[in-house]
Amino acid sequence: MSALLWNLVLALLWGAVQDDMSLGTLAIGFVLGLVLLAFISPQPGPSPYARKWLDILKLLGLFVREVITTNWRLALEIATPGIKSRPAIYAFETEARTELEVTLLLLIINFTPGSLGLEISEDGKVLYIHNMFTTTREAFIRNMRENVERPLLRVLR
Amino acid sequence: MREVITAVFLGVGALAMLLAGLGMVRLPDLFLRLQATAKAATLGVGGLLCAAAVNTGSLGGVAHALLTVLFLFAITPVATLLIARAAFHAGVPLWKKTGENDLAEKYRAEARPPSADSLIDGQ
Amino acid sequence: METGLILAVGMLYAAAIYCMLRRSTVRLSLGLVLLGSATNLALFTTNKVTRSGPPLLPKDGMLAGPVADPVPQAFILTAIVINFGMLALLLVLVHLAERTVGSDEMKHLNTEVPPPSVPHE
Amino acid sequence: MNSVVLRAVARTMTPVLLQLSLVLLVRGHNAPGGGFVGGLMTSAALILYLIAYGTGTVRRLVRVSPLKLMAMGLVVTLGTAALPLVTGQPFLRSAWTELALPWGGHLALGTPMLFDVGVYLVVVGATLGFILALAEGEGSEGGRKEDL
Amino acid sequence: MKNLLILPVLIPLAAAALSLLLPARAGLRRALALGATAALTGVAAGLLSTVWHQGVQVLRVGGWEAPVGITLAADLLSAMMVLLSGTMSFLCVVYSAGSLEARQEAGAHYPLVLVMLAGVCGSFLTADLFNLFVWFELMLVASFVLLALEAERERLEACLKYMTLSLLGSALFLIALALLYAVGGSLNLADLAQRLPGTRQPPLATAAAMLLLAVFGLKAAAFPFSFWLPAAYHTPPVAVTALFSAMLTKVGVYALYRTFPLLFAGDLGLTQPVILAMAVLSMGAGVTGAVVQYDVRRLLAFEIISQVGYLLVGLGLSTRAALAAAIAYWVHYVCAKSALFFVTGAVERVTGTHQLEKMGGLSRTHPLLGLLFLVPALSLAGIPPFSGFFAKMALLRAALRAESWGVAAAGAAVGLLTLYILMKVWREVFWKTPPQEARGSPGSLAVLGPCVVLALVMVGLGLGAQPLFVLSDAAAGQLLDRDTYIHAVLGGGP
Amino acid sequence: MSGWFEALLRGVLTVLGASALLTLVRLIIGPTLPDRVVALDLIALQMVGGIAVYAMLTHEPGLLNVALVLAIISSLGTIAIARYLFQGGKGEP
Amino acid sequence: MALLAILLTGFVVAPLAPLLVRVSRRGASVSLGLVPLGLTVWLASLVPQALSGTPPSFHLPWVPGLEVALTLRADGLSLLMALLITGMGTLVVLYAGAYLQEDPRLGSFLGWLLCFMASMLGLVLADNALLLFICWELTTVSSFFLIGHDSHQEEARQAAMRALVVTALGGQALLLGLLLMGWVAGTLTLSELPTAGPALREGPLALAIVLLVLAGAFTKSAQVPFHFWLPSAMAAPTPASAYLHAATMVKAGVYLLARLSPVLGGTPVWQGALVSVGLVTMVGGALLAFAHTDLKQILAYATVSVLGTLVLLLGLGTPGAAQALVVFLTAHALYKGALFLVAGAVDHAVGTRELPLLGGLRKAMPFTAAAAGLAALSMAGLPPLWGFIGKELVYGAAGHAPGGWGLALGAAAGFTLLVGSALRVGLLPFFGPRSERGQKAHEGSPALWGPPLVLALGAVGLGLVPGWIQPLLEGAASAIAGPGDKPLELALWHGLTPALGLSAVSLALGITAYTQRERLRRALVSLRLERWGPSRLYTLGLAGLRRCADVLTEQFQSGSLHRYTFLTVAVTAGLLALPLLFRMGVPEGLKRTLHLHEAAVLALLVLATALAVRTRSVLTAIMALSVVGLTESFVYVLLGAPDLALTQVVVQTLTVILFALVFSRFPVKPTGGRSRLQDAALSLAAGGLISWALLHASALPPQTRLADAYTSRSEPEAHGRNVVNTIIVDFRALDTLGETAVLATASLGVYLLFRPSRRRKPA
Ligand code: NA
Ligand code: NA
Repeated sequence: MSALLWNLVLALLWGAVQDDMSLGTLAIGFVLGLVLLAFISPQPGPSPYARKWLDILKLLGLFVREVITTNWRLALEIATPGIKSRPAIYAFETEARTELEVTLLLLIINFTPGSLGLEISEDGKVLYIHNMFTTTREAFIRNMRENVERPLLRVLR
Repeated sequence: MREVITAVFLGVGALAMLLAGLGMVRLPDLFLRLQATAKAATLGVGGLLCAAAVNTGSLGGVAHALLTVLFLFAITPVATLLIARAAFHAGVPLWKKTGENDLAEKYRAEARPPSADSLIDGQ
Repeated sequence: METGLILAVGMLYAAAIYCMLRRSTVRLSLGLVLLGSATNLALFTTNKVTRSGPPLLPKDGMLAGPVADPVPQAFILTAIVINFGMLALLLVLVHLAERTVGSDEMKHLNTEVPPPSVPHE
Repeated sequence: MNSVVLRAVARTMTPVLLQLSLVLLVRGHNAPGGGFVGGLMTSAALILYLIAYGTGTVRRLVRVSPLKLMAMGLVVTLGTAALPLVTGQPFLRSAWTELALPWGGHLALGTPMLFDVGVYLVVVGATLGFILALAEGEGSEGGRKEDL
Repeated sequence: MKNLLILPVLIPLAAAALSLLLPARAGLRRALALGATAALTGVAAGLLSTVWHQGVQVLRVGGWEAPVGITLAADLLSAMMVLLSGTMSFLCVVYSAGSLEARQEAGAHYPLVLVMLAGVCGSFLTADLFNLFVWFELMLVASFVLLALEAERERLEACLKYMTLSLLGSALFLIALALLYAVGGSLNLADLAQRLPGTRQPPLATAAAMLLLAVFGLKAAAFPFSFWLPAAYHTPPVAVTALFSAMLTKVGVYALYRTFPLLFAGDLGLTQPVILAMAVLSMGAGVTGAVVQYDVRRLLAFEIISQVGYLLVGLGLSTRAALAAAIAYWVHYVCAKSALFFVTGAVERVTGTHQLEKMGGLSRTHPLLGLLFLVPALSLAGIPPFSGFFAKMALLRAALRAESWGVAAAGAAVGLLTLYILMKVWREVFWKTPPQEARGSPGSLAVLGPCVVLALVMVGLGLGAQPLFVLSDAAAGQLLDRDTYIHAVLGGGP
Repeated sequence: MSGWFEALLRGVLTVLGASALLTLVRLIIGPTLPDRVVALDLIALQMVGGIAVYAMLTHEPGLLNVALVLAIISSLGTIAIARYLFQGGKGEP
Repeated sequence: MALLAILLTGFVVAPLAPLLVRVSRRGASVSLGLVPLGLTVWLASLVPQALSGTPPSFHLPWVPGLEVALTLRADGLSLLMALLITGMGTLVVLYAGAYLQEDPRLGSFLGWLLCFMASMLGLVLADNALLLFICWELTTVSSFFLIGHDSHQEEARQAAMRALVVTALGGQALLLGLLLMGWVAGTLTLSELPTAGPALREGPLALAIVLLVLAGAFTKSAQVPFHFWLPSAMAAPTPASAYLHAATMVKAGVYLLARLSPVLGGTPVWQGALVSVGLVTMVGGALLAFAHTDLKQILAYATVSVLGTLVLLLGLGTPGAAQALVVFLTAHALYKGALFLVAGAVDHAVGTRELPLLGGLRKAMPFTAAAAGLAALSMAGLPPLWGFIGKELVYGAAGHAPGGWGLALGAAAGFTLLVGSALRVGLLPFFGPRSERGQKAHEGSPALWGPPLVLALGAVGLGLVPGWIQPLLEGAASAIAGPGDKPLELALWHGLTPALGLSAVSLALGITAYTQRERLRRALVSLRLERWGPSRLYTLGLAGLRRCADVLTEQFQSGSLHRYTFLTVAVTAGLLALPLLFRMGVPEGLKRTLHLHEAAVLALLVLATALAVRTRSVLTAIMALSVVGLTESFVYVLLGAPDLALTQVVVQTLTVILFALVFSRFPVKPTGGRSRLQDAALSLAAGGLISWALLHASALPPQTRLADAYTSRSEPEAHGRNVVNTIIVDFRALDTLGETAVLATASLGVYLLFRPSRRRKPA
């Protein structure tokens, strides 16, 4: 977290010395700071801070891919006659533990087109997910696990 | 240039919104329609707001647009959970072609709250 | 827009009055909400400056073009808030009335009985 | 256990909303906003909290009872309004001062802003009063726990 | 000291806010209310004297000139009404102290009364129509709560009905304001008065006048708009009812008096006959309704409608004599009606009921109560030498001289019926052999004191009627002298 | 502002309007209350989008503020409805 | 000044009466009796001056703006009446002290009696018409309390109400009449009115004035058809009856007519009304007296008859008639007062006033019997009593009038019947066998038999020595009809005149009527006059009023909020339609451009509203309302009002939350659809009218004066760029102040109504 703060301070410094606090200037400052912080590391390879950013980028990538494909399918579904999808509701045992993790997981799941969290069990371990374009239960759970849950938890932990 | 980027965002947003509207009419059950709004609308509003953010270019504009998207992102799932749960309790039927339903198992054990009857609202 | 809006306002009034005439406290409160909306819009249509920008002055210098009349806006702002307060009060009354007589129908609450015809000179 | 999500969202979003409401209050004199909307937004933020955590928590959070908040607001508006009477000025006459900011520029401060703060307090107190009264009424009747 | 004009609003409002901030103790709230109403009465007396000596007084709130800012203006009528409200509210507070339970006193009764008072005084003093709307609403909301306070079934019913019609009235009020703003470009009374005559669309102004007539008629409980009143007035404690009768309906009448001579004086032909018709219908409908009432408070409530009719006669005729008579009638009537409510309250405390059938024999057991009832009752019926006689006679005289024979005849006939009704009450309450033994006591000095004071006022205004008529005549003169008011409100800088 | 861009903005507004009317159809036909709530939520979002577009059309970035508040508040309304109206004051959600 | 003192004394002493009674029951009436006695003496001392041509007068302004003044004037007529009032008053007060000795409310009775006396004095001494009216109304009020003295009896209460309603009805008419007179004549001073006589008699309002004044006088003086209140007023204690209903109050009407004779008299309407009504009343009253057996009832009807005679005399309007009037008036006061007091004494002694139950009391009650006999002879018009002189003058006046002897014959018919009544009242209780009820009867205290005896002896004395009162009577008569062409001749013997012949005949016939009294009575009773009489009319009138009130209440105050709302809207719409539909055409210059997205917004608004109205489910309606609210705020965005949009959207959502909170708690049944069509029609009409008005408003040229002022001054003077905000927190901050108070009060109300203690209240 402190690294992020440093990054922000660097961005502000960048803007302040140029006497230009506009959004573009600050953004450039932030990216430069990020690059700096990514390389200032005692260990070899990318710093933990940079790794975090990479994880986030990866998550985003997966996410965007998912958004595009399923939205496309959704669009086709709505725009063409007849409904071809066969929805189902699956219980999904999550590995997320903390409140924040569960919440964020759910947010991500919901933002993923085609799947929608409908309920969480009382102990918070099982998510019930409505899925629009499923083939099998196994395929769905695998997809959730690998393309949504793991990348998210990697970012968070 | 800025107008072109804006136009792209606008196009995506408008299309998503239109789809959401169509979906509301066309999709056969509540949960599918929930899907449509939760995604298409978020995408649509996101697109339109991003267009506005790009178009104005001011910090305030961007902040407003981002804040709005962020908030919607955070709050919509919560609403979805509450509505879905209420719908189940009320016995809102699923589309007949829906496949497996794990939630039905869960709810079978629970008693349906009596007050929920009033929710079924045949006009 | 203006003309269409005015016609819509008339329709809103009709709807509001119709709701208020429905003999149910709940409908009555719905009617009052509609009445508030209708009235606000009616105030809004009074002066013929429409589709102009908001009455916000730019940071430096004067206005570029015409702006909407701020006066009805100030009135409506006041009216909205007052209406909201009244509505909250009304809802509580409706609720208490329902609690007391077990119905939202006005007639069940009625205690204004016809006067007794006592033969007095 | 949906409340997990609700609470998490409420906890993160309420401060944002409160901040936003203050923005609306402060800049109302120059941009859309002002005491009313600011106050209403504050109440909205607290309602989100209420939905997630129940009325008791909101009461604890606000500390002052809505009724007192309202009365305080009234006293502020009335006081601001009556202040000019002391100097024989007309009621509600506004007074302005320009405050030079250390980083340059200046900030106009005036009694209308204080007046708006009074309005803000009244609105927060009043709307919160409505909601709390009704929500607590609901809680006590169904005999259910206050928190979700 | 122009700021004198804001004090009648500020004092009660500040006292209300303070009593909510301070601990909820009966004594504290009572003291605050007593102090505030007494101070208000003093201020009002000062205001009246200032207006009498120096003419129309004006306060440009915030220092903004009309019509940019809101202007408060006090002519004789406003000042008289403020003084009357102050006095009545003081007496009502005293009466409350004697008749309410400590629980009620420690509750919101006093703050609500004060808020209502602020709304009433604001309505009397403002020279801006939208501001009038705001004060109306303030007064209304306080009265709604006062009416519903204990949430018993009857009170809920009464409040729901009152509230529905009132809120309908508020909506109509705003439509009227919208039309007036469209026609005149302002809602300042003086500014509008100046601009309306030259407007391009006079019928639209007349439409606004008609709406205002309905709105103010609704507040005033003039006949076809009076339904809420008998439904509402018999449920709350007497202290509240008396206050309502002294203020609520009167504000409606005042608004008519304020606006019509000023704004629609040239409009003619249409509003005047409508007002007269309303006046006569109110007189008749109210008194006829009262004939069959056996709930004493409901009976008095019906009576209010007919008395409002008398007040409207002045406006309907709009001659100086008629206006003066109506204003004098107004003062008399507020005192008489409040006194009647107070006394019936004491009677209810004795008999434990407000049903006429269940009362009786009080002239033998409580002769003082009898006397205290008789004075306002006879006064209200226009029996000499009490205040009501001169007021009613002046009104009839003005009606005759305006050659409104029907109005004069109606006035006389309704006077007769009023006498019949009130003496019916007398017969039932004070003469009839009581069907059940009355055990209660009429109450302390705080209950009887206001009755005595008002009885003395009525005798005083009868035997010494001249000053009241001089004052009313001057007030009527000011009402008809539009230019002075317009000039005072618009003229000059702050 | 170029002509095509303004035309596009108006077109988008019209699309949003059409979409909102479609959504209103769902609100009207229901058949269940949750269906209607979902439709209402969507209409609010369409208006948020509409405001954003209108802000561009009129060069009033200040309107984005309204869009933000509308988005926040309408979601809050949906939650409150779901929470209070559906639960009927009973049971734990 | 003396006059003022005389007037005020009674009013000042009256409230002291209850206190005095509390001090000493026996002494009170004696000491109070000194007051009228003293006034009598005082008044008597004014007689010379009164007759001198410049009568004593007094003037004090009271309410100049209304022409009300304390103007007093004591001419002959006034003084004669005043002396009657105080003289009778003295005796009645003394009598009442004894008569009501056991009554716990003697004090209040004496108080009202004195109050009445003072009012009556004021009435006759007033020279200002409105002062006269004030006293007139005061007599009405005090008589109400005197009649209703025995308030535990339903009969007394009803009688009091009757008298009040009838006389107050006349009072209202009189007031209107007097006000009209004052307007036409330009003065309300009675002594100045005759100069305006022509204007009053011939102006366009003459008829109205005469009819209104007559209505007042006829009700007060119990003329047919208003006479019925008088017999029922016999429920009053006898002293009150003697005083009010024989000697004084009922004469007020006659006095008024006499007073106004010089002003309004002489016109055909006046004469015709007075003569005809007087004649009918005279004969009718005398006839009805025979139908009754209760002493007081007989006397009451006989009084009605005499009042008719007096009115008839006024109608004749000649100086001779006026002379007859004053003589006959005094005669009647003396004998009728005496007879009433006798009736009271008998009642007091025997416990009944029913003739069949009375008889043979002359030995047990010799003084009373003597008083009764003398008074009855005076009433029967036998010489040498005062009544005889009066009657002769009446015949004479009638004979000399334009109507001629027809009138005299009519009068004779009346007198004939009166003779019969006089004999019944004066003889029957005292002669014949002693009745069972009267076995233990004995003479009461001197205060019970003294006053009637004094009055009866007065009748004898005046008859024998009429000279000393002649100047006063002449003065009184000339105040009515001007100085006569021949002086008043008060003698027992005028020679063999036609009048004497008539007297003899009527006496003979009267005695016959007396002997045939039972047959006559039965005949009258079998006619069942009360079924058709005005008394019945009065009852029917009240019932009609009640019925009318019932219907009105059912129709308008039915308790149905639906009806209240419906009527309110309908009336308002009607009012609005007057200018809108009849004075305005189609608005011109409306803006008709409508973009597609705007059309969509309006469609949304309209459809959502329609849904809110149409749906049977309240929850759906709430959803629809939300859409309406959202659309509204979008309209604000479109039309340049972001502040409104913000506020509306937040308020709208909070409203929905409130609805959700409230309606989550009770199931709402779909409501029934009574009178849908009617309601829909009204709603559409109202909405249409409002639209119509707004369309016209929007067609007007824009008003930019205020808007320009605010936009140009907002930043430099109010230091804000958001003009709406500067308006609400600075330019028009007072609105905002009030508005926050509204919100706070509403919230306080919600809190109060919903606090925990209230919530747990069982249903
Ligand atoms: Na604002
Ligand atoms: Na100011």
